Amino acid sequence: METKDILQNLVSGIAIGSTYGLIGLGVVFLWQSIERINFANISSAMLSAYLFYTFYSEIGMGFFISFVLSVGIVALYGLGLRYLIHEPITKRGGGRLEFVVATLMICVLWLNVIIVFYGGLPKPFPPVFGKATDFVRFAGVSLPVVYFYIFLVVAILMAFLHFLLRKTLVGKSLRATAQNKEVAQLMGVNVNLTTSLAFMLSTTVVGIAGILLAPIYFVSLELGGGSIGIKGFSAAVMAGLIDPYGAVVGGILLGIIENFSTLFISSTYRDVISFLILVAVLIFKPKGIFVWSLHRD
Amino acid sequence: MRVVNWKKILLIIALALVVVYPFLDKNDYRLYLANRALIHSILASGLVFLTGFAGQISLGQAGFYAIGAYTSAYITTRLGMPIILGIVCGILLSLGAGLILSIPSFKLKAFFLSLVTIAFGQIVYVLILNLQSITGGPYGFFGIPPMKVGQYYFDNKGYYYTFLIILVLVILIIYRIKNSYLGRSMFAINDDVIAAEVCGINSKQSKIFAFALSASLAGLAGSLYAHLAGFLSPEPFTFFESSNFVAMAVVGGLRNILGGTIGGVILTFLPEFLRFRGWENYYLIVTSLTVVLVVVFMPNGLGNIIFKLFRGKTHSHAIHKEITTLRKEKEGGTK
Amino acid sequence: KVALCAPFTGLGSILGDYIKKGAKLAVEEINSTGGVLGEQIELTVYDTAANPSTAMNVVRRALFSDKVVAVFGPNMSSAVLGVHQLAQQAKTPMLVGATSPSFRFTKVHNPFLFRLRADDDVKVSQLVKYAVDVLGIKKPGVIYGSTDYCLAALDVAKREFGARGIEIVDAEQIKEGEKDATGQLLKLKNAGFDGLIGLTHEPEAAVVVKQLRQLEIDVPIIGFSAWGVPAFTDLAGDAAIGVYSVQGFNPNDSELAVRSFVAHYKSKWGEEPSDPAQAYYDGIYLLAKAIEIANSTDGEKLAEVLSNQLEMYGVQGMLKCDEHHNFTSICYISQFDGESWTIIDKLH
Amino acid sequence: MILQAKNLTKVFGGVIANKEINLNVEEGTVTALIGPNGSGKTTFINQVSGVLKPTSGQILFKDKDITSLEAHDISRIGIARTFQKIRLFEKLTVIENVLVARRKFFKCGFLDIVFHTKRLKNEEKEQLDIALNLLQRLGLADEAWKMPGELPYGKRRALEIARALALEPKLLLLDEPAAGMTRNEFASIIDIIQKLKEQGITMLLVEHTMAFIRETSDKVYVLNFGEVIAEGTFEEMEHDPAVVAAYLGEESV
Amino acid sequence: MSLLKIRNLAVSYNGIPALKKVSFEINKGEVVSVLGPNGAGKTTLLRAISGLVKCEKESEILYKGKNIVGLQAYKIARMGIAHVPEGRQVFPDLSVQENLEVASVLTSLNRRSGKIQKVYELFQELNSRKNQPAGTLSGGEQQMLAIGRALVSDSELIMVDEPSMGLAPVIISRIFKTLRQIVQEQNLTLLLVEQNAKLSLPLSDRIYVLSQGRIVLSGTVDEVKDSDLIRQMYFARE
Ligand SMILES: Nc1ncnc2c1ncn2[C@@H]1O[C@H](COP(=O)(O)OP(=O)(O)OP(=O)(O)O)[C@@H](O)[C@H]1O
Ligand SMILES: Nc1ncnc2c1ncn2[C@@H]1O[C@H](COP(=O)(O)OP(=O)(O)OP(=O)(O)O)[C@@H](O)[C@H]1O
Ligand SMILES: [Mg+2]
Ligand SMILES: [Mg+2]
Repeated sequence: METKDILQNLVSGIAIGSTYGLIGLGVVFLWQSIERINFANISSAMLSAYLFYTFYSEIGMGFFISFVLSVGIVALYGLGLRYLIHEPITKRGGGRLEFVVATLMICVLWLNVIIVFYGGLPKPFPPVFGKATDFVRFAGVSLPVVYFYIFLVVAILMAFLHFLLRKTLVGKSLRATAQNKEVAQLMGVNVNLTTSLAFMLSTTVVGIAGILLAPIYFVSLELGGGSIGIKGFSAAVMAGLIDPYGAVVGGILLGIIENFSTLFISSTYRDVISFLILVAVLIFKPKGIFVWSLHRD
Repeated sequence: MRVVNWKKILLIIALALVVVYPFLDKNDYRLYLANRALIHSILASGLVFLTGFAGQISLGQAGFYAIGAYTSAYITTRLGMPIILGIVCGILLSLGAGLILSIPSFKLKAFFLSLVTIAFGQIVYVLILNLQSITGGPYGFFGIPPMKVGQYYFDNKGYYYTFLIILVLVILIIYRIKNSYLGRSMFAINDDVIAAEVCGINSKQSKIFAFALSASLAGLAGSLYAHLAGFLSPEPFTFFESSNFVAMAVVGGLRNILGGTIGGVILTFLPEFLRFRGWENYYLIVTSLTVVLVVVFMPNGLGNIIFKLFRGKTHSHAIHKEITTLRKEKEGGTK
Repeated sequence: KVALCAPFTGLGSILGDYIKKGAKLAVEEINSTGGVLGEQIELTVYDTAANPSTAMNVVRRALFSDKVVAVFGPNMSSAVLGVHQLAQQAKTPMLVGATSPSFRFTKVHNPFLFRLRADDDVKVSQLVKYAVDVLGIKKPGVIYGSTDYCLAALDVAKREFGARGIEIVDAEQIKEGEKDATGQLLKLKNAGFDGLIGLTHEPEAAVVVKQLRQLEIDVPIIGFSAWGVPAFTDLAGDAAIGVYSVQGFNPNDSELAVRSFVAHYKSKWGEEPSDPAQAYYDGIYLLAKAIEIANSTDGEKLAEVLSNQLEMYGVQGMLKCDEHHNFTSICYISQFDGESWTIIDKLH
Repeated sequence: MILQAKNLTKVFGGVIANKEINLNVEEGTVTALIGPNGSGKTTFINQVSGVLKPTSGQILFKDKDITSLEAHDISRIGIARTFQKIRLFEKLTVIENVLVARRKFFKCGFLDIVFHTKRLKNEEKEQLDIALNLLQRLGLADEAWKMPGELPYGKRRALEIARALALEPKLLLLDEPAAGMTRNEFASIIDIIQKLKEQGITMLLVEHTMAFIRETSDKVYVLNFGEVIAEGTFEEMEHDPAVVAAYLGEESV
Repeated sequence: MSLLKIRNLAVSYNGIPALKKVSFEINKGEVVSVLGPNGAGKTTLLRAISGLVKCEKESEILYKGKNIVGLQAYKIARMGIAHVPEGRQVFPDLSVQENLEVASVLTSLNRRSGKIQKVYELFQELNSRKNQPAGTLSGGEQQMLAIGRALVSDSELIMVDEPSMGLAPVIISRIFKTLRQIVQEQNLTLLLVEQNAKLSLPLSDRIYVLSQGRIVLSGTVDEVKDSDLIRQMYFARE
């Protein structure tokens, strides 16, 4: 095998892995701010992609307006999740598991709603990030243009979320709220606001991801569940749900593992291999690969 | 002397209906659904035990279900062994898988664990697809023999009673475990592992036990399904099926001994009853919406509502019947 | 009263829509001209969720609860294999569009089971023939999906290449939903393939051709029926130019019957039909004709008529039940030119 | 000697929480462990009870090495503890909290449970009685059927002690049993401790209330920065200049 | 004028009353202690003031003349009431520094770091653990952090629930000295719930004794110091 091919495989792995990381960012962010795993969040990617498709390709609005509109609607969707799902469940004494099940079912719900309105056929995404045959070539390696947009956005979002969570008071208040809502209030944190912010920002991040991923995943049901959801989730969990950087690195690692197990072992068993590695990582580093500090009781 | 207890009468009528149902309804389709509902109930009861009582999460239950199904199918069809052996092997193999899967649970907290179980489910699914010589892969596995007693090949009626008896036994056993010191230990671990350990409870053992039991029940359900359906294909063993099982447990009520049954029955029949004319796209929307609404507005499940109707109030979970009576004695004594 | 069982959710939801639209068009046409034996056809649609286990539920419902005259679908071969015995048990004809050769009459002997499309044995054989004879492929590389549909095709391809003394240099799998085929394609390249045989579903087909272009691997590409549809070319865009495919139906066929069907379909649904739409459209007409000939809706009589007497001129030309219980074996070899599929050859 | 710690060391990342601690507890006595905040007292108790594994060193219980045993094994051989930050089973009733700790006294097996034998029923009844008695002794009889969340702080402490006693331990480790109590409330805890001592239960306790230590302890160990800086009777310690400087402060309480 | 005035404050849990029509007031600059046996309702009182539990209808809590009953907890906190809750509730996964920063939300920007620095000076134990997750601190260290959080906020009224719990004697005397000092220096008002009467009495201006949800005794320290109730409850063995 030529080194050029191996390099190409590596680059493709990083590229596809960064799409997992992009979804993982939303997962980490929500976990850090309300300690919940929200499967309905995955739907935001699909919703924003379909919305953008409708606004841009079907109605013919401009790129910018379509983008803002679809991401804005998805942000509101986050707010809806909070008030229609999270709050009522918490109020009636439901825990995390109930939340997981409810959001999983919302995920299924959206898939079926999309089928009713758009049918099951994947739609081609308009070539706003370059055409299907536009590639950037360098050093014998090539990559579709859209990935450069993805890298850019991943870098920006990752840095932004990290900065928000770790460096700003707002972010620290978000995390404080997740850990002890009552005491956070005693500190004067507007828990109401931070919770809404947490939901809206996490759907927004995944919503932006949806539009960027659509050229690769197509405007399709796949954006709303199934493998990308599980892989985004894995990316976040590999990093211990702690840090946005971790989510991206976790995603990229997953992408590389997948591509190399295809190349060197077997394309049929690539999922088995990457999942086994994931499980092994979790067993040997139960809090994620990037977490070293020991917590006690 | 006493006023007629209409609730009790209603309960008896309901039970009687369950028992004679196959003779009342001649519709083969509904009876078949009832059988699937019973299978789902067995599996979901295991999940209620695992999640509601032992506090562990599994989003990979379809994996055990598959192991049970394919094992029994293989042993009876390819090796020509008796069905009972197939079922026992199905249970044993998924029990083994459950034991292995319980290992990560020693170290991992809830959501990390749920990912491991998802991964387990996916791995099993991929293996079914690719181990074609054993599972038939995507073509499916055909010609699985139906159950029989002597010369009587089971029809849907035969299956109904077999499954019903199994389900009742399963519930009885879970009920007894729940109300024993074992159940109490599980609730304690669920609450605070370290405190429980310090009270002399081996949390690893408990987790292994919980995983093993729920995995065996899933395996049992799977092998029953294999013989009921007569053929297998990979599609019923995906992640969405696993989450559907969890939904059954939650809709029925995670802390309710009958939660699995209630959820299993409802979520088996609901989508089928919603297949009205022209609803081929909408029925799943309605089903998932129903689950969402139930979870959001009754996070304790429908089981609790039904229990409340019959009891007037729900029992705080681990309070034993004997303890309650004893308590009454004691209170009566002091007054 | 007729049942249509097709996938509207899950993996196969791509097909469900076409199937429903084709069947509905036929039902409306027949009903507007007075129905069959003076009665209107009532089409009930059921979702199989592309899951044989669900298919089992709905077929049972159609047969035993709703007591339909005939069942169309399921459209998935493994589901057909799972449920066809129910049709036999209920003595009700089952007409399916699934294409796997595994349930040919010669194999399962179910007198109530009929197929509305050319089966893959025929199509893939033609594909291989074309690949070898015309395209001159000597070292074929295969990329295939993980469903029964793809695997059955893979088996036929292996057999046919083998029969021509040609060895497949490498076969790689891309699972449904995967979006990166770099590893697979590099492996094929390293195996030195000189032509790609595509046996995957539409989205993966699009991924594969895009990445072939990206990696600048220049070999002829020929895909089986899932590659010869707009769902693939829409997604792949320019990357699909030059791809060959073997199709069961091509809306560009100049036959009068095809042109009129395409026109009707377009005016009703506002889009072009694809082969499942055509297959089930013809299927409904077949059933209607059979009922008229049998002058009854009795299942056994219908099956008898369908398998022995019926001959009908449909969109696909002459439809008649052969020894495999297939009604047609017409297929096309076509090439995509960036706009539509140009027919290179029509084979019977 | 019922408990011996030999060169016990525990390191967290860069923090040395326990540094070569040598500590002995005589059977039948009450030994106190005091020291400034963060000096490693809780860490010591965590290691003895098996909640934390030592970095190095040895723990002997009745001359047997228990260093590598797990928490549940340690509790079964007769070491019970309470927590500094109260940890009750919040979803179980008060009586069930105590019953959980009676687990090791059940002799019935899995089959007894499945067949719901007479033996099991009797055992459950027996254990329930014992648990109720324990609650009575700690003044919790009226609360038996409440949830722990409904109890005020003092009673939650008492419940934790009751739960530890339910294990019928030989050695009881108490981490700040009197925190948050009024004087006459902790007088009742002192009573309990004295009664337990009479029953032959050995105790190792951590407390910051000197009056409490004075009344209860036979021997005192003083920790500072993870090291034992002094040991002796309370009176000796009270006047040890090192202890006063590190822990008691000039105007000792 | 009184800073905090409470009238007919009643709270019950599941229908069981925990506070029964309690009335009292605190003037600006005062230190007031609340004493009482376990379960008397002291914690409940503080929680009611800061809006963490619902009060019955007739209750009135006037802070600077404004009724704050029914306001959300964070709004009450923003009006200048700090509450150090019982049982050292730190944010376990936030570092010590971050815990203090979150608590400084209400402090004006330019004074935040100064105030945080002050806390580190007061509790040197925390200074060396700035970046340690608060959940891994020792019990006493957590308590220091909890008190420290109240000190970094710009609140006028500070309510402390059992500050001495779990602290070493040296630290306790240090804390009480500091409290006395900052009350005087910054003209703060302090509401203290403390079991250690020996410590809290010298610091306090006035005292309320709660028992079973009612105020059973109140007055200045000198007035009540020699009462039987206080002697019996707090100095029984001395
Ligand atoms: N969440 C709750 N649910 C039910 N009852 C409660 C709850 N919290 C407190 N109580 C009850 O309210 C009463 C007052 O409790 P509170 O915690 O205010 O007492 P306290 O004076 O602070 O006692 P301590 O000195 O032990 O902290 C107690 O009888 C307690 O049982
Ligand atoms: N997991 C951990 N990671 C880092 N440091 C830790 C960890 N656990 C404890 N420590 C540190 O070890 C030291 C000893 O803690 P320990 O809880 O034993 O103190 P203690 O003597 O019980 O104090 P206190 O009287 O305040 O309860 C503390 O300084 C604490 O910060
Ligand atoms: Mg401590
Ligand atoms: Mg209190």
